[in-house]
Amino acid sequence: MTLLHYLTVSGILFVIGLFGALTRRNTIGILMSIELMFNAANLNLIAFNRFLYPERLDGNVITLFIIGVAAAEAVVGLALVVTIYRNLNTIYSEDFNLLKG
Amino acid sequence: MLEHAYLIPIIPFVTSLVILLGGKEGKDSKMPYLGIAAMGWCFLQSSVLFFRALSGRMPLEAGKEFFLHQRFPWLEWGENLRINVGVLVDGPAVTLLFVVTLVSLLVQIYSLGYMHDDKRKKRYYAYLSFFTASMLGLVIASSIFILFACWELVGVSSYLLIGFWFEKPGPAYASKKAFITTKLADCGFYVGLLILFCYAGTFDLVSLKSYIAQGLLPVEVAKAVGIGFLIGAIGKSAQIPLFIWLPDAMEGPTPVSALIHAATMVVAGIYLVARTYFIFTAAPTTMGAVAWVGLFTAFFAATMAITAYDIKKVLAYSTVSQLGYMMLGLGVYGYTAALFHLTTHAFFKALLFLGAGSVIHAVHTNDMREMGGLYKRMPTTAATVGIATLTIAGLPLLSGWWSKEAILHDVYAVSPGMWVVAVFTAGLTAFYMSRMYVLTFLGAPRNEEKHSHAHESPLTMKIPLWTLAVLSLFAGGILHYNGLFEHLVHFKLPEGSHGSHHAPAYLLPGAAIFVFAVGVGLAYKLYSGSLETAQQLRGKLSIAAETLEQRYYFDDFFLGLVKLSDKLATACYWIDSRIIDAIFIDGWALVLRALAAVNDFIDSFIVDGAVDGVGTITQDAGWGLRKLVRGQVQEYLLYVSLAVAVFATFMLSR
Amino acid sequence: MEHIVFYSLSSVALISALGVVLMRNVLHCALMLGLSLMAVAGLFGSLGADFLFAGQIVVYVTGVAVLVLFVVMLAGRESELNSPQTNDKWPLALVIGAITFGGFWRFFGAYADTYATTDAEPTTRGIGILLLSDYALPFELISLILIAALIGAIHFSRVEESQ
Amino acid sequence: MGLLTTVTFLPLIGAIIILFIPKEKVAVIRGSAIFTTFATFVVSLFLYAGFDPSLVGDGVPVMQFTERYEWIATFNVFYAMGIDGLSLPIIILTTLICFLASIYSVSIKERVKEFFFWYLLLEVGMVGVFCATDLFLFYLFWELTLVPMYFLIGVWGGPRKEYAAIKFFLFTLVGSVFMLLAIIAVYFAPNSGTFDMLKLMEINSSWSRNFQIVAFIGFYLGLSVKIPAFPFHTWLPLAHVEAPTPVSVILASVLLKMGCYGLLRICYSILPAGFEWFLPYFIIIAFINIVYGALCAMAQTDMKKMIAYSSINHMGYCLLGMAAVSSTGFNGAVLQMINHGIITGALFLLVGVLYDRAHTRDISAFGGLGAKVPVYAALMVLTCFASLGLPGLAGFVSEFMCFLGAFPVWKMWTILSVAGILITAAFFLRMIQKVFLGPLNEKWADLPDINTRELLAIGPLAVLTVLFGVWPKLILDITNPTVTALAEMHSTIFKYLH
Repeated sequence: MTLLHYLTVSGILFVIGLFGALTRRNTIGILMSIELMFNAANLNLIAFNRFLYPERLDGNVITLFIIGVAAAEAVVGLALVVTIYRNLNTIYSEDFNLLKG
Repeated sequence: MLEHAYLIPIIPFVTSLVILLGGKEGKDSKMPYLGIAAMGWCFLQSSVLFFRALSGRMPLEAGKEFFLHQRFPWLEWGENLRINVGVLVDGPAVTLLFVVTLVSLLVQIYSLGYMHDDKRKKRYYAYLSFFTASMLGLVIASSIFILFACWELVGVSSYLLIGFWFEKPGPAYASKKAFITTKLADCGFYVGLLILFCYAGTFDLVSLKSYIAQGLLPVEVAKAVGIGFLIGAIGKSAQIPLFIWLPDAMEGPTPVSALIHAATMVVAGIYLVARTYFIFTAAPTTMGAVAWVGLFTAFFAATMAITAYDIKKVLAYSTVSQLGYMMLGLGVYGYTAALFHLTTHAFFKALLFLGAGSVIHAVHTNDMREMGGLYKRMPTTAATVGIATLTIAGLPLLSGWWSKEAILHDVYAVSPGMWVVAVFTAGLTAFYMSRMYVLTFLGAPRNEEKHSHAHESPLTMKIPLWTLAVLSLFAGGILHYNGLFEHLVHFKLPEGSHGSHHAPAYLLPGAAIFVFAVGVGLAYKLYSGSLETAQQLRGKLSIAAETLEQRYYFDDFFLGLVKLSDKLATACYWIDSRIIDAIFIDGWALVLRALAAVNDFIDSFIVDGAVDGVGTITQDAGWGLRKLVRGQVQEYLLYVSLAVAVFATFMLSR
Repeated sequence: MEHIVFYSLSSVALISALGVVLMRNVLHCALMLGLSLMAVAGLFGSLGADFLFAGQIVVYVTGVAVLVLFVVMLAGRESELNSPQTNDKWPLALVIGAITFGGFWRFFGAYADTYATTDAEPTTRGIGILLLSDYALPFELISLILIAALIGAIHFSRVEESQ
Repeated sequence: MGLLTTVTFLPLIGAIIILFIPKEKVAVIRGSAIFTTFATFVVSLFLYAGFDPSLVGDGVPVMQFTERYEWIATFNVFYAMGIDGLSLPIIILTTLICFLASIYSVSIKERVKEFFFWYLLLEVGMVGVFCATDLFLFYLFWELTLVPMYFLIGVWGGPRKEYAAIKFFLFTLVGSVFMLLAIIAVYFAPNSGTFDMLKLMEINSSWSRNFQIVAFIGFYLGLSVKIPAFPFHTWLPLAHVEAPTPVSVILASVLLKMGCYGLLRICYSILPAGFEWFLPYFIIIAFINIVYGALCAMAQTDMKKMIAYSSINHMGYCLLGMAAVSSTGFNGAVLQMINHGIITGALFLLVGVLYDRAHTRDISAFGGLGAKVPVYAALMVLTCFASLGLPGLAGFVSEFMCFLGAFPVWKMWTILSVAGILITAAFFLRMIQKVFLGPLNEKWADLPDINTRELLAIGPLAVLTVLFGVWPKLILDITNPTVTALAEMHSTIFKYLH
């Protein structure tokens, strides 16, 4: 298995996540897609770590951090979703247009 | 005793603080006794010094003209600049110490009776101690700077004492007037100090003296310094034209007036000139100025005393006049004579004021027209004041006679013309003093009610009176005997300054006795009966009398000056708030507005078209773009990712 | 063996990821997300990152995915199953995805011949050492962020008494 | 951490702590603010204890308690602090005044928390200005004083507080802009590239005279607003009148000193040729400040405004002393700064006491209070006399030294300026007469005398007034070596004066 294989998988995963984030109407869906993108990035980091600098572990550590941040992000994001749902009674992103010019 | 001379000013100073801060205020305060005790000690020490110096048992420092010169640096700065604080004890200083402590002690004892019912007794005694302390400091200071400091303190304590009964508007106003007037003069002193230090680099009297003796100080500078100091002295010693505060200062308690007039405040000016005599003698012009100031003051003050009916004002003018004599004496190289007169004058003037206080205490008025015939009611006062009156009027062989003769002698030596005026003034003195005495004590009572209430003062007031009376009678003679005082003062005339006129031996005493006799006689004739003759005379000379009563309009002049400065102040403030402030606030606005106008012109004719075009386009674009902004977060994300994707790919793949 | 593991895991990950973005029912999406994440965890394992393998499962699969499930149940609605879950921008999104992947591909190509030269070793000890030495500060910061996120989440989702 | 950093930032810690105290707990807030200022004062006394006045070099001042850390390396900015005999007394004055004014600040009843927060922040800026030896840092602290002052006047002030605050802010800000330009100019000057004041003092000889003049004008515009020197003084009376009492005190006692200090530390030391060029105008400004300020004070009916104008007059003495460019004049100027800080601080506190009771400051509204409130009257009279330069009280020696220094150089102007002393005496005595003497105005028949808290704030100042008047060596011994070296520093340029 070459590095290219892993990178390809991570690239596709990222693009899928991106697509989801751009197209899902459901806010929860957007959040989930973002999680996918995080995972793609993680996979990327670990693959590079494994193939290019196997004697070091920095990639792993940073991945760990990303997992932490992603978890935090998920928590906050979902909390926001709950709040929005409670206040606006919708979770569809096109219904939030407070920023409308 | 001698080496601890510094204690003399310090003890009363500390005492005043103790009195002020400790104990309870009130009529029954025991603090006055503390003040008297402290002053008693100072008097004891001073008189020991004085008598030892007088009897020649206190040695001068080797090769010097003083007994003691102690100093230590109070302020040091720069490379090598310093101001010392210290004591310089020489003949004049010892004399003044004796006089000041004596008068102060007597005044304090006297005040026990006089201020018996005052509710702020404690404060009064604190002020008295402070006043005396400042004066004593002034007397023995070795540096002119410290002398000036004490000089100012004397001023402020006189401010406090004159305004002691501050609830009344009169004293409040008078104290302010006294302070401001003397402060005006102090500016001259101040400038003198600046000039002096600029050239000589020291304030130490001894150093200065040797500096000037070596001829290092240019005459022009000495002149400037001398004039500055003279202005200071004019203010403090109430010379013309700055005497105006002194009559008003009578608003203070009478014992305070005695202290101010006899020993402390007003003699400070004379003492300053005496202390810095070497500067004056270095510039003969200033000597002339001193003499003329003295002569004018002596004469005009004496004329003003003629018309006054307020007993204290008469005494005030007489003080001014006598101070003029001293100044005159100093101006004609009669250093010894002036100091001699200062000493004797202190005794009889203190006595006069304390006597007047006794009278006022008894009849509760200052107006002599309501007195008369008081000798029956107050024999002690009448007798002692009588002695003082004769002394100041110049009855031969009393204290005043000796000192006045000494001055007149020196005046004649320099200028017989001045002497004529001075002798005439002596006659005036005899006249107005006798007039005062006659109006007060002799004749028939003019106000029966007040007369019947009058009573002799208590013992605490009588003791000072008698003491001073004795001194007035004999002190002059004793000091004159064998040149005792001359020896003490130890003054050497600068070379070439001796007067060239020699009077026939009989002329001087003869003239003096003549004017004395005429003055006293005239006064008795005019005022012993009813006042009608005097009133008629006044009616005939109404313009002159009016001028005298208005003090030659000096007051109006200075009030005008005050008004002028008030106007100036108002004008300044107007400028400040209306112009300067306006320039920096509204002015900026104006400038900006002008700039805006120019801008507007350019805009409307040149740039406007282009700007309008741009504006329209922008507006339209804005409206168009606005439609894109729909508040859809996801859309934004879309645009962002599109941009990032395109750009990143493009940039990285180059 | 290696190939089988890689391809199967990759396909699971990618297919379930597609499921996440395409399925209508959010509940199913969430389940798919869990599956995808688990597959990615497997990929981690195949790369020798044993600690992260465990971490991924613990945090993501059992943490985040479950959290998402909860939220879906809290905020989901039956009626939504009928309406399309994708907005009308999808073609543009597709283009963006294509461009992005194209960009990726240009760089990935450089690593076509990169093989792993050494055997994978256990990483837990090394990560632990790194975390407490070189990365001590970020580590602490992360914990701070987590706390903040936690508090923030509680604050946001709290029901106001007054309402 | 160095002692100077401690002194500077201790109030900041206090300020932050106050932020965490709930605003209802007014007593706790006050207590911690007073404690903070007190602690700062105590720490500044350690500076005094550890200071060696005799440590002076040849030329550039020798700083003590120095701290130097790289801050913004790209621009050669350092966090550099240090003090010499010039700054030490002013720092102690600052911390003392802040402490005493904070005691008095108990009278502030509204928005106490914010008040003390701004108050402590202001102290940070003020102390920092006197500690900084890096121009950048100096400017930073300088600006740091501006904002708290703006709020302190604008929120807790009198009826026209907004106007006063804006005026103060604009004046100082415009001045500061010029100062910033000058700082930048100095940074880009030949051989420069540094903000280090001490280094700039050494290299200025290579700068052209014209450059120094331009840079001087920039600095002068910034500093003269704070002094305040004519004609940039008009913000002062208004700001003083509108500011609450403790803020007035700080404004007069410390903020004005920043200008004078800057003149000596920057304008004179770094740009001697510019200073030399300006001297003939400088002496005229000093004269105007003295006489004109005093005359304006005489025209006032509001006590606070009168004292504000008297401040202008007193700062004129400082300018006079500085114009001498001699050890005498500089010593006098520094001494005058300290003494003015003490005396005017006390005066403002005293006026505040009266205002708190009577709610008016109109001089003619009173009368005969001397019998009613003897302690208060005594303190007021004492302070007024100190302010008008009575020997034995603080103001006299410093005034005299300023005159003494200026006279050999500027004879005419100095003699004319002596009139200022007379006018000062006149308006103070008039005020005393109208307020305390004469028959008691029945309206104030039940006016209470000064209370313990006020006495606690004013008493130390009164004591210091007497102490420094009787024994000015206390300050002079610290300042003299530094100031003498300072006067000698550019002796080649100013040689013609002496």
